[in-house]
Amino acid sequence: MDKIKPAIEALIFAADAPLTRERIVAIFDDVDAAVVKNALNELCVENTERGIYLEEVAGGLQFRTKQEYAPWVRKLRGGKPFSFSRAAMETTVIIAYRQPITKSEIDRIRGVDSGGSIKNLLEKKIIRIVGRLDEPGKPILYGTTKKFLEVFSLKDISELPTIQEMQELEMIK
Amino acid sequence: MDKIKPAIEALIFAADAPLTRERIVAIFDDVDAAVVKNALNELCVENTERGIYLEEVAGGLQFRTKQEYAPWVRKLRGGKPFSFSRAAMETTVIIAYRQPITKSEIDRIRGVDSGGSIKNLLEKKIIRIVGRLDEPGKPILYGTTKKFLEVFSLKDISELPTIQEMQELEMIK
Amino acid sequence: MTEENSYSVKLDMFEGPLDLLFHLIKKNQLDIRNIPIALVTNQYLDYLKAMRAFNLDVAGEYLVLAATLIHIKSRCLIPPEEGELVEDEEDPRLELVEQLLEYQRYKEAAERLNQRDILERDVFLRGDVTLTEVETENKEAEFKEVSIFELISVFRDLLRSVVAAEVLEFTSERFSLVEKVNELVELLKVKKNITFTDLFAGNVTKRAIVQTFMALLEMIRLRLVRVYQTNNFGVIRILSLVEE
Repeated sequence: MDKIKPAIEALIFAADAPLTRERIVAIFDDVDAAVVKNALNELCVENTERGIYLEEVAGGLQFRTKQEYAPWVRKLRGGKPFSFSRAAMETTVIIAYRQPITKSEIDRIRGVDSGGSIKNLLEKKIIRIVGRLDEPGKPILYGTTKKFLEVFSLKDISELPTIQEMQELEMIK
Repeated sequence: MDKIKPAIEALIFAADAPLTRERIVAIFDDVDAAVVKNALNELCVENTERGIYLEEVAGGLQFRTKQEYAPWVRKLRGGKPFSFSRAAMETTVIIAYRQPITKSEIDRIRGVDSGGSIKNLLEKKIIRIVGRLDEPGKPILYGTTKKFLEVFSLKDISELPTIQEMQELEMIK
Repeated sequence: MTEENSYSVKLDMFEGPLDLLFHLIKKNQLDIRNIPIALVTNQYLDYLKAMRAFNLDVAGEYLVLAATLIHIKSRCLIPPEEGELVEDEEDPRLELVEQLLEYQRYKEAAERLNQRDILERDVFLRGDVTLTEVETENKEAEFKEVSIFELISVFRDLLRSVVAAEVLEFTSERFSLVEKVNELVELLKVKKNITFTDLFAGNVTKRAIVQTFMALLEMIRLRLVRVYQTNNFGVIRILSLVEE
């Protein structure tokens, strides 16, 4: 098939969630996997004059509107843009770096009760309950979700700078 | 703004339903309407080497995957696409032309019970309940939906051929 | 202006006592690792006083940190006793400093995260995708595209039956009426009730107004809507009678 690139685009466009490379390769089972992979790589780096671009996110590929057109899209969508309070943002980041983590540990780091933020983030599906600690009271452990990666445009959790990198940055200051 | 075309693309992509030209013009209120309209016309006729194209549907514009890539998209979605049975098709046609219409009227025209088809079409959101007739038993009235227009690639309901056009078409065949 | 007004802060400006402490450190351009504890403690307490003056509930956490600060301050003030090894004496600020440094790291990380392209703020997905439903929801049935010719052929067959020919009478006027009715049904689905004036707000041509009015009459006939007025010269409202 010579039209592999537009076919892949159609596929990614039609998917409701980021599509993994493996899945794409599997769907084109009549095409040489190397050809599909190569086309995928090319599509990822192509810089087109279109309003949308291909983002590598949450382990897959997804079309998104380019950031520069956000003002108009926001106008179209109406309402307030998706926004996190500072408390929610701090709680998210602590969970992202320290998962699995209990509420009392989050509270300790922030020096304030984080119950409201945790509830909010659970509702938004940014975080989820990943288990319970084997301790008296069996406290709940929280972790981030795939949606967290999607919302913050992260390929995977390792794309976050490590604590070490953060400490190094701190030293430079 | 010189990047009006990609901006329009971003808008259409991000809209949750086909976007009307008027709406697009209204959103770019800082751009000359003629410029927007011109860009829209250009976008509609552009034939790109992409997997998706701009379709004028249900009174607005919408990106769709090109028909030639349907086999792979279907493979992605899994399962067979919903296809209209003869009964469902007849029921749809009658509702489209005669809306708002009651079940007993549909049954009368088709000469058979249409209960199954109606249920099916309601589930698929091709038709919907628009109200009730003020008669004994308050029979339910059905009408077509926006989804109906989308599935049949109609700009609006008036694009359905009239009886005269239909007879002319019959003559040709 | 009273002294309190210079601390005219809303409590919710701060994410908690640590955040307030941070604010003070930044404001005074202090080094976290070497905080002049007396200065910071005094300013911190002033803030709490100001908050109370504004009748703001000062949460327990703020008071806990106040107590900690006072405790550290008192320990710093006590001179080391004679004969004690000064080098072994732990800096009473150490624990707080560590906590502040840890908190600072996450604060900065949060700031960086906030600068990324955030979905629904900076970048957007295909509009008919609802992100929250991606993982769990069963997908709606997919449709095979149907061409208008298939529709026509079904129609043609229908026309051959005697009854159909008699009932499938329609005109283009009827279509526009149906379209208008559908539009109003859609509108009422969102709004539940609209005023008579609003109903005609979008109509610019005489023809559009007539069409809207005809559609309204049709809807009243079909009992899709009820038109009512709260008093003699009051606003005329159109209420949807359609149940979901």
